Amino acid sequence: MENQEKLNEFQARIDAGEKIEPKDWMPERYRQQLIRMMSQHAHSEIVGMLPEGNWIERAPSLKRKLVLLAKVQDEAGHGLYLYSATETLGIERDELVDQYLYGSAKYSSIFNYPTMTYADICAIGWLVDGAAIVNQTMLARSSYGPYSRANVRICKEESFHKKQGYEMLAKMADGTPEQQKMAQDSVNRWWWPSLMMFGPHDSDSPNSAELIKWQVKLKTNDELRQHFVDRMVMEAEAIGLTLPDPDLEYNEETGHWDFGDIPWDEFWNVVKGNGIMNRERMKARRAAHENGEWVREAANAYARKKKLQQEKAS
Amino acid sequence: MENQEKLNEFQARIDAGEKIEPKDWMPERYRQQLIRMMSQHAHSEIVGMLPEGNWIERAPSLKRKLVLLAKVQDEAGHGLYLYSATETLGIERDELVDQYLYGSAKYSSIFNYPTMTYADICAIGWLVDGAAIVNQTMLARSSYGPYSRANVRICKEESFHKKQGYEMLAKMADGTPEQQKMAQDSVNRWWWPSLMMFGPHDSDSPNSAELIKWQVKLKTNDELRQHFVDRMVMEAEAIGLTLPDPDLEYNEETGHWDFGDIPWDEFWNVVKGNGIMNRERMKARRAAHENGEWVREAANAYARKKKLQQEKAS
Amino acid sequence: MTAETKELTKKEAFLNYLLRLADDRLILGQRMSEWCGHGPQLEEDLAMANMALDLIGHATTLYEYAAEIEDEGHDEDYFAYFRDDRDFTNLQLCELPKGDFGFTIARQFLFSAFSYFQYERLKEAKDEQFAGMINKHLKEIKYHLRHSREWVLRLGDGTEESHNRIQESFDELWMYTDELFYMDEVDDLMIKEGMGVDSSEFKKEWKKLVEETLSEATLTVPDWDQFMMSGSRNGIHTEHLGHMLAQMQFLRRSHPDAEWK
Amino acid sequence: MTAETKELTKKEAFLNYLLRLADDRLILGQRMSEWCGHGPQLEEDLAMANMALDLIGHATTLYEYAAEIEDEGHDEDYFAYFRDDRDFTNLQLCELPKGDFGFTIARQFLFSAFSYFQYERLKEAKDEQFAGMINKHLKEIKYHLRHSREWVLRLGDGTEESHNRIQESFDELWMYTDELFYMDEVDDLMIKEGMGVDSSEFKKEWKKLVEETLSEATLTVPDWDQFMMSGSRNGIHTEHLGHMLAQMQFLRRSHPDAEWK
Repeated sequence: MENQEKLNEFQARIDAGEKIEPKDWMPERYRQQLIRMMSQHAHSEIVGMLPEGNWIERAPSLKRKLVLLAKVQDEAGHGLYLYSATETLGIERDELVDQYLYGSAKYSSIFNYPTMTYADICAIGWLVDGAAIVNQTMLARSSYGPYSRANVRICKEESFHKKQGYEMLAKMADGTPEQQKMAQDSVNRWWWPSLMMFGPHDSDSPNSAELIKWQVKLKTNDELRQHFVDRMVMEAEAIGLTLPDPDLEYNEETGHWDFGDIPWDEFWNVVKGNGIMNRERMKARRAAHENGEWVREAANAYARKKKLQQEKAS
Repeated sequence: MENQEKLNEFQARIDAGEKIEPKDWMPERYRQQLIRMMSQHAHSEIVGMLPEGNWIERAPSLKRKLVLLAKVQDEAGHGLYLYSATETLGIERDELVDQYLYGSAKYSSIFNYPTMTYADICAIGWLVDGAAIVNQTMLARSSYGPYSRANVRICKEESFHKKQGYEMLAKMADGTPEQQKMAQDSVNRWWWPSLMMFGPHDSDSPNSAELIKWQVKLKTNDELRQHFVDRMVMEAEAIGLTLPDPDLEYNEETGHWDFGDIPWDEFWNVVKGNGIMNRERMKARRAAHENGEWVREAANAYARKKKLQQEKAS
Repeated sequence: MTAETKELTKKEAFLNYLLRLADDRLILGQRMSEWCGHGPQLEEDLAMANMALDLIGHATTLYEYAAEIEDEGHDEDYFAYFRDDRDFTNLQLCELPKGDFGFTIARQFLFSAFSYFQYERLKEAKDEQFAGMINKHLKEIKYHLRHSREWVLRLGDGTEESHNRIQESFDELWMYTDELFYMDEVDDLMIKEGMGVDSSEFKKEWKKLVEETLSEATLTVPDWDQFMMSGSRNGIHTEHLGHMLAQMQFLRRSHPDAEWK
Repeated sequence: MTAETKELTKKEAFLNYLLRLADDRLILGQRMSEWCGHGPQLEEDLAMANMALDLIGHATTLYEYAAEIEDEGHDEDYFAYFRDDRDFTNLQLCELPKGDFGFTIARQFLFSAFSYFQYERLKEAKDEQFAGMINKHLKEIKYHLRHSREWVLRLGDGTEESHNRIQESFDELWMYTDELFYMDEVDDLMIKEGMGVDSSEFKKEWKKLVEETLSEATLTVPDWDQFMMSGSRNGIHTEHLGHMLAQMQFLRRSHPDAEWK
């Protein structure tokens, strides 16, 4: 079978560490999995602007306001080049946006938690961007060229965001009693959700094996999660904050930190769209899209007119 | 001429201090003048809710929040019975509301100034309600029965409002340096506009003579204004606030306080709809009216259904 | 890294109980007061200002008593102005933005119906001062219930537009209703002391009133078994509360030494 | 009861001049940042976050210099977080709610066009540090001007709806434009010292750019002779500013002793 031959050839390229580029042949399933993952990644960058945008107006210093604005700007940028990268797989951004606003496409459910205090902004920088980096560092070595390159770029900026969040959280943990309380409270609320960002246990993750075979992902959810936990335990200690897991314990044998049971019920609930802010996020994004329709239409109409004028002139 | 006879008879009743009641004969011009004055009074109560409503959310103590809410509630009530009183002249409330939202009917231009600080709420209570009371105390003796009675009731409540505003302003004038500054600043901004509430100089007030002849008004604009100034000078002194008029001086001869030139340019500008908040006020009221249309329609539809059901049942 | 739980004292439970009642009313009253000058008709401007006044008035009395029970030199304003959103224990139901008139009415109806059954029982509390204020507020709650119920009927059985609008509001609000019946050790202790009510006792009655009203209003009762929100009694809130508190507390906090009563 | 006026010192004038420039940018940037995550398309989310960042960045630099000039131990945050709305001297134009995308664009265009002409002259100011920062910001202002101008053309000459919408926005904004050219003794002294610009010098150029752009966008230039707002350079504002400041300053003021940089 020619198809099996092509598949073998494809797998050989993957195994040899070659990057797959848009014009290369690829299995339809590979394409579909990438579209799903990449667009979900893009949607997440976009929705991620909302919980952070929630604190721009109220940021407690001009510097912090600028930092937050720059971060949100970066996220819009990530969204843009992730959509572009996804478009190399032969699907239009409009369709992708439609799938997530009105269809079944997902975004990272972490953004369905509310940012209740300014410390949440710092905790997001540290934990959520921290988790994202672990994931994206791996994805930067993904077999699909455009996605790999997008993640290289994203990782660089995310590292900066994580650093800023961590530093400010450290300052709060070392600040007034109210600041300390706020910082610890944020970590208490964001710790488990950040662990959930790596997705279900490997045993409950049906796509994993295939994605790893194709080197779209290079590690399993549980491996990534463990890597994250090991790192965060040290970082938390360094700034004097406590992670809200009484079962956290260093395992001499494995050289890793063991941790308690993740509240999977909550995870599945939030994934199903039952997060405290889920409905609000979708409402906000749909409103943005729908209220912007006249603007996009105007831009298109104007571009058509100008094109016509140019054609006539030439 | 019968008409002249009726007019004479009407004037004689007025001169004898009798009240004119809805069913009594009255000159068309008397009716029209009253509709204009009374509906303007009603509209003013309604629009007056906006600058005060602006501070309900931000009132600095629970007590002050309750006081402000009660005041705004009273104003809605005044609006309601002033509209009812106006309806006795054979015009529907809907039409009156229409005239002011989309036509040329006016409301007191004092409400086109913004309430910039909480002290403005106190200054409004003291100066604006204070001026209104001077006016309404006179109108409580107006020749038209329903208007006269409405004003009796209104005056009672307004006096309470004025007292509350004055007391809080006094506390601020005796409070922290910031409170003192805020209080004085408010008085500086509201003093001249409150003088303008009595309308143009008698010489520029074409309706005055007629209204006085009919005892709709019992005093001229300038008389009322002088009465107000005399009173306010004393009250300002009592709480240690300065009125922003370097020409204020007691006149031994007249027994009154002389005061400086009123900035009439500003007055006419604001009357013409050029107050800083004029457009916003109209926008807010029109939006309230238009966004409420489906509610009023539903209430009417429901009432019709219920009536029909009752008729069928009986 | 172990979490220790101290035994709840009666005083702490009562303080919490009062604050939960008060927070609901302050936050809902604050939302209601946003209607000032923006109501669909003058009569409703009056009615809504009146309900806001009642709600915030009740909150004030409850906070006053809380301050007395707490006995740490705070006054009622302390609880309203100097706690942060993580300290507020009001229902998420109460903090949601006011929405359109139908949304405000639907929420008020659900809340007032609950308050009615709750206060009918709470008025028997074994604390004279507490029972006294509950009894006094009950009269006003009855009015809120009647007023909002009548509007549910008018809007539900009014025009097609009003029917759809208020149906949508109930659909949106539904997942916030389970929290009304949330109980924890605070309630348990209060019930044991003869001071609190077991809300599970009247859940059926409340549901019946709600279902009958919606049915009379030709509305569909949303699915009771859908996912329900939780957490507000422990200070978990939507992002809306923080913005509201910023407005509400700003002036007071900007001048902590000033006197404003 | 007589009012006394002290002679304005050069230092006071410069401080005021810097604060006026900075306040405009902070308040407009704050409004712009409200678009975060709510723009009509991703490219504009990016562009608007970028403009907000520029504006607030410029304000920060100006406040820093103001603190240096004032020399009373304040920092840039002091001016942004601890002054009240009566102290803010930003144009009313900048504080108006963000409106729809067209309103935001129309305002940005009017403001950026003014800033462009103003900065083109200010960059020659006889104060190296000041001229230096103006020169640096000018590059970004040119981008704001180009970006907003292009959108004025697209919306004005786009569809009927977009044409009508942005026309309405210009109509609404018009009465706030005269204040751009307001001058008083602060400006006079700054001009005298070779540090300020006489805005009447480029009013014609500004008008021309505005009129030509509107005309190219098939829009009607509103009446220049209508009533124009005034007062903001002396701290007179609409009711919108207070609400914005409550949000902006709340957290910072709630914790006056905390460090947040």
